[in-house]
Amino acid sequence: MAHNRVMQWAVLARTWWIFDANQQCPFRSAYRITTYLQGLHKPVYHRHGDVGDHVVVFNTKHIAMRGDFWRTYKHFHHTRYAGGFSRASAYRVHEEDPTRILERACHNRLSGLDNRRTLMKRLHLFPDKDIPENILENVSGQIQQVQVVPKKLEDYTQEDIDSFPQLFKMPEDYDIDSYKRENRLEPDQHTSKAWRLK
Amino acid sequence: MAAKTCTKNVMNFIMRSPKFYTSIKLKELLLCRQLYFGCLVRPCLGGSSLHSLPGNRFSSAVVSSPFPSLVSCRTKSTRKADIQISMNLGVCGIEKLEDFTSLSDKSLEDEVTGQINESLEQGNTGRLYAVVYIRGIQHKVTAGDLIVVKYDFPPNVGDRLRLEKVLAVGGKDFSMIGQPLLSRNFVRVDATVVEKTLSHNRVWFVYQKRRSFKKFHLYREIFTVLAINSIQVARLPEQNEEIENQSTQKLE
Amino acid sequence: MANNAIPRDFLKNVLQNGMGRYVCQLQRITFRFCKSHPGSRHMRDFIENHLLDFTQKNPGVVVYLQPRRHRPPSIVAEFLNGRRESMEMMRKEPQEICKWAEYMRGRSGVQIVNMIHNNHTETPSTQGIWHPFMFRDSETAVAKFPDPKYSAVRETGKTATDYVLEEFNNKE
Amino acid sequence: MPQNAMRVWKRVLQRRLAWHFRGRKRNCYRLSLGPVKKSLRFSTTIRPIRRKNIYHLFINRIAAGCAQHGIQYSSFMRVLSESNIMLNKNMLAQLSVYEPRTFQSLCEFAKKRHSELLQQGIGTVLKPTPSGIITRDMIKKSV
Amino acid sequence: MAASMASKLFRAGARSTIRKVSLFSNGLLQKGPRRNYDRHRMRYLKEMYQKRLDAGPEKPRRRSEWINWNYDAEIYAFGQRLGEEFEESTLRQAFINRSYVEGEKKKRAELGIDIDAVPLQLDDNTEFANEGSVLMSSYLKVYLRNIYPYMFEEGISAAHDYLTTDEMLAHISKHIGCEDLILSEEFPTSSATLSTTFKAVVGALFSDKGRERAEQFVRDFVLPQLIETDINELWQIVNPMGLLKAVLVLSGKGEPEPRLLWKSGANTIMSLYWVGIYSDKDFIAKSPGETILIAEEMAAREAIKKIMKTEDSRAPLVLGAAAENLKLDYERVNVSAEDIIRKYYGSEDPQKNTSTSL
Repeated sequence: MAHNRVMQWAVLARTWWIFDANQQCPFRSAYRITTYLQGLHKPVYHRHGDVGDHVVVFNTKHIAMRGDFWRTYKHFHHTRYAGGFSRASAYRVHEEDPTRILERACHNRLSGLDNRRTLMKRLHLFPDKDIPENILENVSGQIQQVQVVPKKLEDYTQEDIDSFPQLFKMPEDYDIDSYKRENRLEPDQHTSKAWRLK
Repeated sequence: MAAKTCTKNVMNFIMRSPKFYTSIKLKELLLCRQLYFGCLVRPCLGGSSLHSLPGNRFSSAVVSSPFPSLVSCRTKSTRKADIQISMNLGVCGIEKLEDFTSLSDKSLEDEVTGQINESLEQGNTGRLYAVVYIRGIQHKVTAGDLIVVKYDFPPNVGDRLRLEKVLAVGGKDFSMIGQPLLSRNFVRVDATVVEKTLSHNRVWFVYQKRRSFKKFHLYREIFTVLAINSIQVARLPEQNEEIENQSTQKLE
Repeated sequence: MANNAIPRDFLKNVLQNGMGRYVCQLQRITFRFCKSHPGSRHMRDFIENHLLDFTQKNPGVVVYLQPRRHRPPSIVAEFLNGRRESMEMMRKEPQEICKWAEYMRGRSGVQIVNMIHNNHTETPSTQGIWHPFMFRDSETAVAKFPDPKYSAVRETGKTATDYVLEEFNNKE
Repeated sequence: MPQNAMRVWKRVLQRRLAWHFRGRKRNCYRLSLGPVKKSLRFSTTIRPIRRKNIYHLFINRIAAGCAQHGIQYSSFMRVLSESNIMLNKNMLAQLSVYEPRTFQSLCEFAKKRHSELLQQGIGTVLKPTPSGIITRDMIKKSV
Repeated sequence: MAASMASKLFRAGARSTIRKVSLFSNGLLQKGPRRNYDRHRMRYLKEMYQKRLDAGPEKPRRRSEWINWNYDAEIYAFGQRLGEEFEESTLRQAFINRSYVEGEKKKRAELGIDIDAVPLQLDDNTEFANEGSVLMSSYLKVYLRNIYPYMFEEGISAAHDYLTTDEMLAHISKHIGCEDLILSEEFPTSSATLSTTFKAVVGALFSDKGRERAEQFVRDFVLPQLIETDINELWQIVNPMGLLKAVLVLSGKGEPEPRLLWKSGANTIMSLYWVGIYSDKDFIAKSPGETILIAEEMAAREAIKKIMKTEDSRAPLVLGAAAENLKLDYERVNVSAEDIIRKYYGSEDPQKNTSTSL
């Protein structure tokens, strides 16, 4: 019987996965992460079979939101007391806790499951690259990212920029900095407070 | 009738985009892909649009859309599985076209049959399993198994049967899958009827409140227990051998 | 009945019956009836007409007749696994008594209970049961995670800049 | 038969159906009438639902097995039905768990065949409509 | 509702659709007598039931004490049921135990009948039992050696011992109907008498029908009991790695070298390790485990299974009709693990060797 015991241990083992959330949309990566948390990626899946895996997510600080979701995507909360309703847009929540957005996305996508709480315990979120050593040792596989990580301007080397084909030549005396506006750096000054809190 | 509606459905689907289907070559298809998706399918999570979602596995270098006919007759549960699991695990559509030449080349086929025959001769095929079809239900059986055939099943207790409808046979080295059945010259599944009894008392109770509507039945279903004795596979015909002058099969 | 109100058990086969050879599990059957009471008239009719065919067909089953005064007719079947089951034959025609005798012959004597599975196998898998590491390429075993090679989207497809660069290079 | 006997016997039967309930429903006859009806109704109405749930579980398991080999569930099922392989979902789910090598070979076959069908492109769909079928298009043309 | 249900049960007998046979009296209503329910009877029945409980469980009685019992018919049916034509006399003798014969002699002595004047023709089944057990154990070993040619002798004898324990043979004889037919003093019959009776039946068949038929009988009734168990579990290997090293080195291959293949959840309670065993760079076997040591030991067992060709995907036992044209080589002797270890580890005592290289 020892062989059966050991084989069962292997079949129903809880493996550890790691997911790089750098430049990834939190919502679509949440779909993928929750699939692994529930164990839907295993042929031995069953709702009450508790065959889900652990997922370690890092770089949650560098998630990318589409359009101006940072400003318009709201996290709603109600303390269930009168006047306890409050909302905060994504960038405020992100400043306060960089892992909150992805965690909440996964939590919502596990709605309706009675073992949601245990599944959420198996989600380990880290704002940036450094992950505690003992957790990193457990990892045995990597989940593929949801989106292509775009190449930033800094990533291009100088010759790439020079050798990139130009559609037209800029006149020598053209002053590039002129188009800059003064208040471009401050976040959403131009929107009224009321609209922001809508 | 179903076939009719299905084909009509297909026709409508195509008729709505006449421009697309005039003379088409692979290259052109590529360029007007946007047109294809734009006009045909609402940007919801419909079947074919599933493939057009950014970041999925479909690359524009490949003909991305499966047949519209497939799209129109995909059931809800299939679509749900596609979205819930296949797309979430990132296997939407096909990454790159696999080289399907191996499907039709004969030499590969002979090589496989040669290997199977060789392992049969040496007798190290090991334990075989089979998928058999009895009274409308498919069972996966190996030697030494018990299966239950529900409702009335003519054979009597103690009879030795040969299960004829075998859909697939497999072992640790090979698996043979019939389209839809495997020929009886090469596969033999033996079983004996071990028991013919009635099930326990099952309840059928229907009740509607305040409608004086109440029906109650207790019934017992007849079922038969089959014990699977053995699964045997015979030599497959090599390319050179003709099937007609097949020597007397040991399975006959 | 509701599932959790009644006992449930797996499908059983007495002494691997049928694997070696099939042995009829009905060991003994006793027909109890009253000689005079009208209630047993069907049983008496069965005994006169049909019992002999039953005994000829099943030499391995010992048949006893037990006349009892003023008692309802009934069948008692004793099986090889030692269990004994009785069944009342009140108001049953001879044909139906034949049917129930035949039913007792076909049974394996195991108590009839709700079946959990409708099949039973000692070796469910011939190729080895699936496990999480079965289809992973062995490179990932030695890889040091997190590794951008495994996390990047494999099939990205051509973006607009790729088209532009391609056209540009073709022109040169 | 005096009334009392039937009364006693009814309670014995009821007890058989309500022994596993919680609280007074288990002991008091009058209180257990409703729950017993409910439990018997449940055990009848659940049968089709259970079959549906199990059916979906099979689909999930097959999709998970296919995903491991890199093919989408719908393409896999389409190719199997196209090439006349009549293994039903129960069997495919069992193969994906208990006979992973067979399932792997099915997936590889499905990928190749699916690519072949794609490569054939839309040609097969443009075959002339089988006789005996009238489409709206034909009517429009004839008018 | 229960009333309607109850009444429905009474009328249920008549209606029976083709597929579904509606309830007959057997199911729900095992106990309720149908005809009369008057109040005093109910109280009377309760009273009797209580008395029965106070009196305690019934004394176990032999089946022959009931009225519907006929020994000749039972003996005849026993032979017919198993599909064997026994001689009436040899079969009767097979069921007579020595304790029964002594009991008869004692009774005659008490009654003052002179024993040698009126000879007691009863002779017991001991020599049948001996013949039967010899035939059975030899056939089992020969069968297992031919079916598993690469298995070590110890494994074969372990499987044979499992099949010929008293409990197993008692279980088999009980389920082919010997228990009621046994004539012996002690009741309820112990597993020893049951197993000797089974051996005696095999011996009787051997003397009636010859060796071939008796062997077929053993193959059809004793060997199928191996289906439930895993044959490798029957033989407890104390030091699998040591045995594996001996086997590999003697067969010319390199030493077994365990390698860690996969690792998951190393720092958690549910840690999983897959360890594979290689001998000069080619893979032999692998196995999972909770810790590296367990995985390595299980991998060694898997490797031995592979060498003995009794891994889980081995061919099933050839039983029943398929075994008719089975040709068994009776002189075949399998390799014994004992000699391998003695040869490899020299004179040192093999079991003590605990060197498990990691």
